[in-house]
Amino acid sequence: MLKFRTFRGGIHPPDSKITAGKPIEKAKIPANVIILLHQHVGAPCKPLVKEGEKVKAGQKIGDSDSFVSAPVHSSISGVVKEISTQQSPIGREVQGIVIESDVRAESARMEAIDPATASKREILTRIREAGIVGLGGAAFPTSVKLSPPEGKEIDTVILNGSECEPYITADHRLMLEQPDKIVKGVGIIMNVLDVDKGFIGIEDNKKDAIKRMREAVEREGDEGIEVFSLKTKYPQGEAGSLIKTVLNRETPSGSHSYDIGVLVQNVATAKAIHDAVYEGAPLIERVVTVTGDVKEPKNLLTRIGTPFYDLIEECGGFKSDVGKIVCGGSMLGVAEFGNVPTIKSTGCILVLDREKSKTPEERACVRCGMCVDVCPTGLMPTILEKLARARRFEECMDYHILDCMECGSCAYVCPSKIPIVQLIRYGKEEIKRRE
Amino acid sequence: MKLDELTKGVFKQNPIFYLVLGLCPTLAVSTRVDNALGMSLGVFFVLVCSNVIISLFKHRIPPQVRIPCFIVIIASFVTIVDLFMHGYAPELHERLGIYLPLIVVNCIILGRAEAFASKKSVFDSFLDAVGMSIGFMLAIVGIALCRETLSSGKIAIFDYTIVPTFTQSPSVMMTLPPGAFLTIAVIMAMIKYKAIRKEGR
Amino acid sequence: MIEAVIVMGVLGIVFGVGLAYASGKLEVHVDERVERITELLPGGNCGACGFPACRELAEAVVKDHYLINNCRACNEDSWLGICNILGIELGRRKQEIALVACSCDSVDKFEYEGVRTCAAAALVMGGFKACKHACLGFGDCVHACPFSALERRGYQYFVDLRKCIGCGACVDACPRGLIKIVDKSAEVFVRCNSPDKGKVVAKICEKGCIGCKLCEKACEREAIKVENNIAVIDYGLCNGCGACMEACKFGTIVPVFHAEDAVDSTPKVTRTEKKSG
Amino acid sequence: MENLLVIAVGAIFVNNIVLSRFLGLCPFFGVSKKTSSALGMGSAVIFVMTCASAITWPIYTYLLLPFNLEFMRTVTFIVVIATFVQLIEMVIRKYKPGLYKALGIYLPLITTNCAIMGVALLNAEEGYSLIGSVVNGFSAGIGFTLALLLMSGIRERLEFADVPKSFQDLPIAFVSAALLALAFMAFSGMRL
Amino acid sequence: MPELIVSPSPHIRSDVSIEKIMYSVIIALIPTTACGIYFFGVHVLYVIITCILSALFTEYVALRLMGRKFVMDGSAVITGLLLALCLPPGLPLWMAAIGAAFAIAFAKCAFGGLGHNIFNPALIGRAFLTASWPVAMTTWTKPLTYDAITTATPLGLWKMQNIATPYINLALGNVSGCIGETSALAILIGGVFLIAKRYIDWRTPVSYIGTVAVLAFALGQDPLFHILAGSLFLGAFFMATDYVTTPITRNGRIIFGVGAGVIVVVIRLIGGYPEGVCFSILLMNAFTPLIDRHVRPRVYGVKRKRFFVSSANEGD
Repeated sequence: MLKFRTFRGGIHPPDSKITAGKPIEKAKIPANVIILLHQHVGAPCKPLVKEGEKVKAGQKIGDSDSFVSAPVHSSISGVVKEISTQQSPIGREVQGIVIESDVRAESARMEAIDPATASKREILTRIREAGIVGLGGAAFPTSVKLSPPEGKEIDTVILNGSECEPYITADHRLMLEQPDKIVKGVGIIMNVLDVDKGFIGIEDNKKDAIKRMREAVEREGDEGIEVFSLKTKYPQGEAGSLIKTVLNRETPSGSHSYDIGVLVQNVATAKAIHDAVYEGAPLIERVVTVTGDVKEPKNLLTRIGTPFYDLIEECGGFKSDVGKIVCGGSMLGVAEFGNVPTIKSTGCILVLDREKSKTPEERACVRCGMCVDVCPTGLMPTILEKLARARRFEECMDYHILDCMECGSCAYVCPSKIPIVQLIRYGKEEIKRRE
Repeated sequence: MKLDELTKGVFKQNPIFYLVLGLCPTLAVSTRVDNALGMSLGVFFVLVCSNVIISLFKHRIPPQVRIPCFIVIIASFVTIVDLFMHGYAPELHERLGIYLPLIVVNCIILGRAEAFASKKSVFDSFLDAVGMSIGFMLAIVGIALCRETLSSGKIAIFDYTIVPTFTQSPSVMMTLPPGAFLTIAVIMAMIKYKAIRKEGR
Repeated sequence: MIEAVIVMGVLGIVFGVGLAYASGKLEVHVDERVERITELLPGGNCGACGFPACRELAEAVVKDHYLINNCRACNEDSWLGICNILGIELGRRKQEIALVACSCDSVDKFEYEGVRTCAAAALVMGGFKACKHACLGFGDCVHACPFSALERRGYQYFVDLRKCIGCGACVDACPRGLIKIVDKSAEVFVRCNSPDKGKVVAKICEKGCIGCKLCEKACEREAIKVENNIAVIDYGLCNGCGACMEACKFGTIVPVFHAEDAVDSTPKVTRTEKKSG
Repeated sequence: MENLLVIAVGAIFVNNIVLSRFLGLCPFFGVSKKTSSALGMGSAVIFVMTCASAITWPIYTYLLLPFNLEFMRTVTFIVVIATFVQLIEMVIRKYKPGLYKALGIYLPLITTNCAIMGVALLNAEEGYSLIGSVVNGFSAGIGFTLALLLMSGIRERLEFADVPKSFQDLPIAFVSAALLALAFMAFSGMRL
Repeated sequence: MPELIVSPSPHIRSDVSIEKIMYSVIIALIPTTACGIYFFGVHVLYVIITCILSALFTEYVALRLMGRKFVMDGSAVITGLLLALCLPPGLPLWMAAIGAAFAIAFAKCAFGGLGHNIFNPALIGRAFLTASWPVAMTTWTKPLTYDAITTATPLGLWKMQNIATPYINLALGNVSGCIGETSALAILIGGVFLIAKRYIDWRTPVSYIGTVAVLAFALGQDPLFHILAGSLFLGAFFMATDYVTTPITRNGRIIFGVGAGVIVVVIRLIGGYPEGVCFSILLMNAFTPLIDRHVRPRVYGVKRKRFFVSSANEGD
């Protein structure tokens, strides 16, 4: 009966997965890539190359001494054109290395290692050297995540294949096309952490993926891994909701999931770990769903650092008058204003036309309580929104404003179209600023 | 200058609409104009007498026990009014009920004693008291007029009908508590609306 | 009659004695200076002194007299009055005003939709102005001002120098930190806050400071210095001659109007009003 | 016992001291801005009202009635109540400064709170026994607190409301009181 | 490069809007309205139209006075319609007009318009009319006669003369009473429609009606009679589920329903009126801010349920 367990609240937006049936295509190698030196949570990298230097695809071009960090690699072979400040798709300005392609496609690889014989230290070093970060969107360095702090015992690994956001199908296609690599990746994670229980959570609107993954698990023969069918509901893929659903555990307010012995990783990350270990390939390409109002929506295997407009061009360009280009899904994504490059955590480029991009007119709150009903955290968004607007931040704290994970469910359902999430975010920022 | 002490109570610092004091009797007895008049006469007498007496003795009263002293003085005058009305207008006395002795705790009277009479000269206190009571009277009679008109369907003071019955089915609610709150709310909102309009110009 | 007197008398004595006893027993000391100081304080509860309300400051001032310097809002008279109450003498107090150091001239980099406050807009992709330091123009400072000294017209701000007392409430409200508290004697000020390189500024803003140092050369008293790509005036040295203003090619340096009837602290900017509301 | 229940229900609901008898309106509008201070004020009033009923009853029955001094009840009652309230005030000020600050100027106003005096007078008028008086005083206090709490809840919510300028603050409080009184008419004509 | 729009996430919104909800409520009220017109004749139609027009007109004037824009969002129409549905069929039109105007002006616009009112405007309108013109408000016409033969409502009959009305009449609406309250079945159709569309929460009507039934049964009354008679259904499905004036949390809605249920039974059994639905909802409306303050959902990852959260530290 585990199947029917779920988390509180949540919404059912139209899933709009128009690219679900489209196999992953290899994208063209772009003329230029921009490798940002800060694509992850933690310290930014320092460039290891100089302007004018030749680089190979897969060559490490940026690294940092800090523990919480991950190196970056050139995704194409070519020449370093410039190192300058660039706009990152998550809204920051960071250093970036612009590389001009030389079409020679020289690549650098590390040696493959056999996880059965290699030590944990070796595997962790490899994961770090391959520049692997959480590909689900958080971009937290995976090697750090796989080294839990002293005294924290991880007993379960959950692989997040729920992909609950509308439009995105990158993980879905990956699970359909390369299930074995994913399962092997989970195996490595479980080995490193000495865990014998692993779940792969997949929403039940992806029946085919569940089937493929179950077959792959059987082929692998690992008894500890279970494919878990999740109820289709947004935000199922959020770590807290996922843990609640799969294990019925709750992450206490203000702490991390490793505090309750759980590690959550994205399926794409598991695949990247597999590639780094078995093939020695650094993280230089990933699947990006280019969807929405483009002529031909596609799932593209792209080089990291490809400018957005190149990918949109490859999908036939804009269908109509473009309004918004969103990096990420429609619920959590960040709207862009320029031609930014993809980064490791970019799973989707969503194009919306001008009509859909217009923010609907905001009306007075009618206290319908829909936001309270759908909040997966159990907050009262309408009250938080009003308090934040009135700048009554101390009272916001009484209503647990800092526990909000900004999933956007409240703003989605609000019949008055109040930008609740933005107001809550504003309240949180103000509270942090005051501290 | 002196005139100011008199008129401020009537308009600028009207005890009911601006200071928001003495609401209880205002709302309770304003069901009829004659009740309101009786009440305001009582308040007039008590306020003037107590203000004068208190300002006379202001230097003799030790500050620690000033409030009890004020209250005793006020209570004595209230008792006089009570007995007087009982003797000469028993019907009105009956209708005012416990609100007549409750003049003693009318915030206007104690408030003026505390805020004004205990500090200013006798003559000023007298003028202040007269002004305040006139202001009180205007307010309470005004409210009573609204309520009685709407609840009886005619305008009449005592037995003199000014406007004969204009509707056969007047609103009973205006004699009830909601009507009282509503009347004062509307009047206050109207005053505020005018003030805002004036400021806007 | 006799009974009445006796009853009242007895009651009076009983209660009088009781109260007298109790008041001695339960005495709470209240400094009446607090009341008087509170009355003299401006009562805006602006919080610039570090206390949430004027009354709290008054309470603190009684204990530590010099805290009165914390209040930036009270005028000379009430300040002297408070000093009198406290029985102390302090020198002439500093008087300050707030000025908005941005000409609001930067071009937009995208169309912003969302909550129309500066603080919220600043959180979305670093604000919709091409200049990272530009005023966002939703008037958070106007709403924050406890003395209604700021006024917004379109994208420009006007400080009413008669009302402004330099309390700093607006400084706190501005997510861009554009508002500077300067000495009331200031005659000119630099209306830009961008430490970006001149090339960057020139591309996105017609009125921004590019750090050309022309003003620095024009100043005889060395009161204006370009530090970190932005001109900064030392009001201790500035005599308000206006030489820097004439030297500036971009109109970045502007006069502070002190005339009684001029509400504007900033001259009219030619740029047309874009959106408001 | 039946009798006491009738008194209690009557004082709390049917003849609510604020919404039906118009007593204690100053604190009702003054202290109803925040639920917490409303609760404090309400408990203070309950306490004072109960005690005042208990104290005035013997004075009225054993002192004033036997000597035919009924005409002096106004003076006597107010003196007794004033003394008592002042005592309470001193105690709270000494031991609960926070509460004292929250109640502000309204604590001294309990002295002149017509609700307390009114309840004492009503007790005398209705000729309740000692227990009846105390129950009446207590229930009237509960009724007052109930109305005050409801009002404070409403006004706290109104802080977010987009009330038209001319209705802001007191006028809208009066309108709320009117509508609350209208709702309380539910209990008119209730018989146990 | 085109100038793009940037706004914070989420970038999609559900298609439910205020207007959509409001007009769905109006649609849900159609069966009830039709029943009212069928049973009590064409005068009812005039009453309904008068109420709606008066409500719209008052809202327009009030918003103009406040210097705001008038938006036709359907809320005033609902107020007018609901008010009409809980008025006696034979009420003079001018009274209906005044009631609607009062409801909109004082219960809604004075508080700042839609979303800010504390009390349900339609019920305030009804309570105001009951308090103002008690006789007119308790003059009931007999159904299907189409002329003003005055009778008593089922609850009135039960209270004064202890006569119970057959269930079938109560369910179909072939009894005297307010325009929209008589046919429990018609109301149920509309209510179920709204619940199915998820525009209203089933908890309120269920806890409300349930409480009345249980309490009536416990006190030795006929529970079925008590839930079918009077305006309980109309109140439970359309008034107690009004968003603005009821609690925003699910538990709060249950408390609301239970509280209103208790008050209804108390008023029916010992109160001065035969019916108490209107007052019970108004009273619970007054309690709503307090319920909202203290009944909160449990926050994910926070163990203890904390009542009286923010008032804890304010005393000192």
